[in-house]
Amino acid sequence: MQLSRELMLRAYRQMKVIREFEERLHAEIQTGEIAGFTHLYSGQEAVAVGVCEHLTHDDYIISTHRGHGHCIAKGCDVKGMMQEIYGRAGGLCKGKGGSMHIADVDKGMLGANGIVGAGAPIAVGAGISAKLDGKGGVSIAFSGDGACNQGTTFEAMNMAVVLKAPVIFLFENNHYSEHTGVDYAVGTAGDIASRAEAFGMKVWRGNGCDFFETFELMREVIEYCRAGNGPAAVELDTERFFGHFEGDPQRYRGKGELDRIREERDCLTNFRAKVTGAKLLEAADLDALDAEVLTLIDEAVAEARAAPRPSADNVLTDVYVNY
Amino acid sequence: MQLSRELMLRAYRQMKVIREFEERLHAEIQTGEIAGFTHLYSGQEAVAVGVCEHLTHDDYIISTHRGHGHCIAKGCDVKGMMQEIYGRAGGLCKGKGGSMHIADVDKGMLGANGIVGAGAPIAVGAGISAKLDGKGGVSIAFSGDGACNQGTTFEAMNMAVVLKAPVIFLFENNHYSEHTGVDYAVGTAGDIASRAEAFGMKVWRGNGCDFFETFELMREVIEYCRAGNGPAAVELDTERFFGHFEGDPQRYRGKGELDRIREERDCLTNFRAKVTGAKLLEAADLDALDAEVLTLIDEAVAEARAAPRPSADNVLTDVYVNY
Amino acid sequence: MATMQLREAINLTLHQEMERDPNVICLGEDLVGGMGTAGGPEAIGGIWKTTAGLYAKFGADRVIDTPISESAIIGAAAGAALAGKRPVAELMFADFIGVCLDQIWNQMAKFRYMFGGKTTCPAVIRVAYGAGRNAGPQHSQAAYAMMTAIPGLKVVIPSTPAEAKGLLASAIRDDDPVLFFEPKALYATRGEVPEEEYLIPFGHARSVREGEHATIVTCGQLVGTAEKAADTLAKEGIGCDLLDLRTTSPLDEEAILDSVETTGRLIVVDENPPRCGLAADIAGLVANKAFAALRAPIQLVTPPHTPVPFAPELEQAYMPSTAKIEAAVRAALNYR
Amino acid sequence: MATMQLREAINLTLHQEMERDPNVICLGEDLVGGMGTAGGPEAIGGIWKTTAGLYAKFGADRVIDTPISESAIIGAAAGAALAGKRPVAELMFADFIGVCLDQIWNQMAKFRYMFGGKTTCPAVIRVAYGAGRNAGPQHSQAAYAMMTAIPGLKVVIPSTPAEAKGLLASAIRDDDPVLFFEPKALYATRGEVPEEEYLIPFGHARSVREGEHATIVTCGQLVGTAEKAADTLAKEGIGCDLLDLRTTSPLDEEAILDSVETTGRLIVVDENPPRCGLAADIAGLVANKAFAALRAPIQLVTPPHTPVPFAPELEQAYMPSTAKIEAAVRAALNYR
Ligand SMILES: Cc1ncc(C[n+]2csc(CCOP(=O)(O)OP(=O)(O)O)c2C)c(N)n1
Ligand SMILES: Cc1ncc(C[n+]2csc(CCOP(=O)(O)OP(=O)(O)O)c2C)c(N)n1
Ligand SMILES: [Mg+2]
Ligand SMILES: [Mg+2]
Repeated sequence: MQLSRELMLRAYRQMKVIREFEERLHAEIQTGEIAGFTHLYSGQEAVAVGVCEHLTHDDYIISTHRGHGHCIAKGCDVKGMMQEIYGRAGGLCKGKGGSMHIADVDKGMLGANGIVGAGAPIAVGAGISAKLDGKGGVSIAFSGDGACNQGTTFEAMNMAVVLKAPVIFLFENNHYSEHTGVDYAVGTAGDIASRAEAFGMKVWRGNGCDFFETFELMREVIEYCRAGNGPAAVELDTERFFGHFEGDPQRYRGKGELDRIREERDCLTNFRAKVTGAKLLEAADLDALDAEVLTLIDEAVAEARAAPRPSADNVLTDVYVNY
Repeated sequence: MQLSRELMLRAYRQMKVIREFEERLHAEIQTGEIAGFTHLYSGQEAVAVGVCEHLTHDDYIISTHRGHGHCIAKGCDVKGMMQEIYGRAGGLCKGKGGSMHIADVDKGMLGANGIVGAGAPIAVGAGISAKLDGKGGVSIAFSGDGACNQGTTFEAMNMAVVLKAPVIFLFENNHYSEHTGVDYAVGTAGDIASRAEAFGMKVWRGNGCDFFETFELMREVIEYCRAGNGPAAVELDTERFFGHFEGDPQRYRGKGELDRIREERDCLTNFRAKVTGAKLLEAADLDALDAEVLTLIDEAVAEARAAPRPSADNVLTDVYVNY
Repeated sequence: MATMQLREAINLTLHQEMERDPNVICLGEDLVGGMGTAGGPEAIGGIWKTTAGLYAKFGADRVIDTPISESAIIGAAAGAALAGKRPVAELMFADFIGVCLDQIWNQMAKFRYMFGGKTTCPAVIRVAYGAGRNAGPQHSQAAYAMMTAIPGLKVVIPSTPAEAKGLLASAIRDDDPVLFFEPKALYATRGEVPEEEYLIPFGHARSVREGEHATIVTCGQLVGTAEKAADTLAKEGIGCDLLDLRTTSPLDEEAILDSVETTGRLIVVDENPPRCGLAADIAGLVANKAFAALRAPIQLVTPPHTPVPFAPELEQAYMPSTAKIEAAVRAALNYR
Repeated sequence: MATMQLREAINLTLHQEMERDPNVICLGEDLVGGMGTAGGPEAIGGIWKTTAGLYAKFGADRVIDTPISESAIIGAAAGAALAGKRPVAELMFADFIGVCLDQIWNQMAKFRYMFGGKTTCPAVIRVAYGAGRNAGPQHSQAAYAMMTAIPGLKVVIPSTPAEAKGLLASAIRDDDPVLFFEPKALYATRGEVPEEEYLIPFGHARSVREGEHATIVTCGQLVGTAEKAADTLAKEGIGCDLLDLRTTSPLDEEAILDSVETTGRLIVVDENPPRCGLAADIAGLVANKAFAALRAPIQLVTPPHTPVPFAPELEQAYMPSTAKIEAAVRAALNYR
């Protein structure tokens, strides 16, 4: 389906925001100013955006430890996110959660999650709720290729099938879980979709580095689920451009692999080539967005760095509704 | 393969011991003398015996809440078991475990287990150990059709495939988990084997009410695993003759279902018909065994009832190696 | 006022709350019973019979029978709660917390805090707990101490049918995640229960007996045990101030400390094993905040540091009993 | 004697024990690292670098890299232990106990008891624990109180590289299941470590400082914090008797009680949240067994009843600090 100019511009911008957010974090982390563990999403942008551009606030997603991209794509405030990662009082979670726990439940973003595999059951619950609401909402569990071996993921798939819940198990196969290859850890020689299919779901496979392919595929999947056909699973082949977490020397990669994936599988480069080649958008349109995004990220970082740190007594708030 | 007379007699006797053990417990439980929850194995005897007749003490099995049959088939002392179920000091577990925790680790029987799905990971560990020992030992996780939806079972299957461990996931599909039908709870319309196959294992299916079929099938499976081909899964169709636990009114059953399965799917009746029909054994041989078994069970019950109860200070022993 | 079993009080509350609020949903294993069988839904209820009739009245979308997948059940409750529902999940035995702890501990209990106070997670997990039915080491544990330890959770333990009704209604309406521990050995005990709606607030202990010589603090099924001990001692002129905590989190510190200020003697009776249990928890509170009032060593009446044994004689020896509670009170009184 | 990091002391012990006993095997996620990649096995070690070099030396059958499936990992350790091996499983973070509690709590901890004392389960689970690295609510928890509560488990928490080596060797040779908590914020701290074999027995606290005014009981990474507090107080003439528990189960009750008999004042410093934690546990013990000796309220220095927050300022406020320990000692001494 030919996408509207508006949609293409928005999608490109969203992917670019994610990319620059992550690339900038990669640089900022070297300064030692950002605490904790940070897992960057660079390389996988077409997945988050290709999925979330189909969703409204009545649809739910739940994310993983590698959550920034999903958060941005689902509409979380970028500056609030940056403050959160910097551990500031004005962060989206008041500095209590950090990179691995960014959420905006009102927007249907049920949180990044530090426990591998924890998201899938939670997504089933949101799907049950959406089904009961009867407005066609769907619930999407993002999951890595490593997370697909966690018992919770399997349980959730079976339960969603049994309950015919509108849940999409979205596997981002970036070929690695930490330092381990997917062919080793997933006993079906790395084939995640076939295993999911055997749970009784319809499955889709696609190139997660191609926005257009992902977007079209997800249109189909989401329509299928909105129509009440029960759950579905999707395996998207993608790449992570950085290490598992910041500081990972990535010696498990093949020679030249990082250069190759940056060159051949960069969803932003591919998007630009495609839309300018087909004369759907002008390079200048995209350049303008690039500049706008860089400014946004500059501001986000500058504001985060200048923002006040949480005061010690905030430790004690937000535990329960009454304190 | 034509089985030896000796083997047939032993197998029949083992199945009969299980049957009489359970039928007698069913009656004894009505007297109120037996405490706790008891899950009877009547109807499934051909599975336990058809599997365990291939095993030695270097092979491991782990069982479920419905464990009596597996225990007997793997060589646990019947009288010690009966005492355990009666909660006597001389029970196999000194009265501390009861029906759901009978074990004899020296014989490779790693225990009945009250947590549905807990056995599969433990079986993987025993399989890893057997592989390291290099003596061709295998490890078998018995599992119900309900347990196959537990995350642990899925994780164990994938891990066994990844580690090429000699583990057999043996699913006894008796069509019910408690009061729920397998077609409801297993999202693949009740098909357990296909789902296991999708984990990357070779699978077998068979009639678990037919000893000969089960025995031959298991010969193949166990040879396959002993030979170092990695794990396998087996789904055996079987029947439980009693309720989920003692006291279950079984209103979920179809009309006449209990009569039908007792009539058509009784592994003992079928065994007898087959061997006498083919003149492999005489009815008198089997009758003699029947009588012998009845005496054994009578004795086991009488001895258990008369056996001393544990003294209160035994609560405090067997927690650690030093107390 | 009707007389009913504890299980009936729970069932009645579930009916009333589901009727009152369309966002309340129930889920769990064999909650309906008979799904996918010839007998059909509700051919047979759940094993505790606490959910009978819900399916017929509220239908499959709100009364959800699940596969045996506790992590998915509790996770689904967490997710439904984030999405605006008030799920009431059933864990058949408290022991099964072991297979789904992450969803309780690291998910629902932490959402509000991790997300900076911007969400609520109004999920209730109903669990049958405790010894007394000879169910053996994996089906008899108390486990409420482990849950009390978790910041972000509330922990409720009713001791009678009437308490169960008022506390469960409060739990379902509470905006925080609640672990609701039902004493399974008491499911069939009867008591007077008001049929109309009432709520028992959290964090307020119930005064079961008043007395000035010793304070007994306990909860759940041990309240009855302690009551008997207190009655026996009363006949000898020993007055016990017996508190039923009702909720161990939040804890009614004030009621405990006030009582100890008067009596100077504390006996804590708890069904968890002794290490890092509720007995020690309350002892620590009092040794810190009411030290000056204490006139005798704090007495901790708990099971030993062992699993729950199966055989009736062993299980009895394991459990806190009236005799042990009486002995503890006497020990406190005879000190010096 | 060599100087080495805590992580190196653990790595050395694993090498030595695997060499000594062919039944010792290791398993866990990214334990080898690089499996199934172009870089190949050990292209990169596990994230804590505690298992480096094991795979090259002992091979794939004894050094087992697993999928992300903690229940299967811990269950496999339990099963291998029943089958005669001495597995050492690694849980990357103590917080992940949530996803595999059943295999710890209801399986390995109970086998011996449930099976009537007829088996052993010599499994070790190594877990990285604790706050101090700004890892946020799901990657910073202490969790050793929850494990201490479980009958059948032993719980070990080293405080220095040398302690880690002697305690881990003992854990691997112990016939009971052991939870071995490694303070992840101390992995890079250095200390003198004897390279030759030595074993530190369980249940014997280490006297870190002697003093007659107050007893401080703690363990793990807080030993260092308490040491600093004790040193500061010593300069003012306040003598603290500082005990490093080493193992919280078994607990060296004698050392604690003896010390309190002398000092009359107890300060317990614990990294778990306050409810049903180790601080209350030890307070309960002392309020019961050394009541007569107590001359001041027991002081509990713990984090608040909240999850572990992410931001450095919040995490610092959350953790027990030297200032809080000093204040607690002073409060005990200034009582009346
Ligand atoms: C339960 C649990 N186990 C282990 C970890 C540690 N861990 C964090 S991310 C990760 C790898 C996840 O791989 P994958 O699912 O492929 O996601 P990716 O990192 O590739 O996005 C692991 C093992 C964790 N956070 N939670
Ligand atoms: C973790 C856990 N969840 C639930 C139960 C309660 N329970 C005991 S047996 C059972 C049904 C098991 O069904 P299946 O696996 O088919 O075995 P069967 O009873 O048919 O032998 C259930 C739900 C349990 N013991 N453990
Ligand atoms: Mg990955
Ligand atoms: Mg079944």
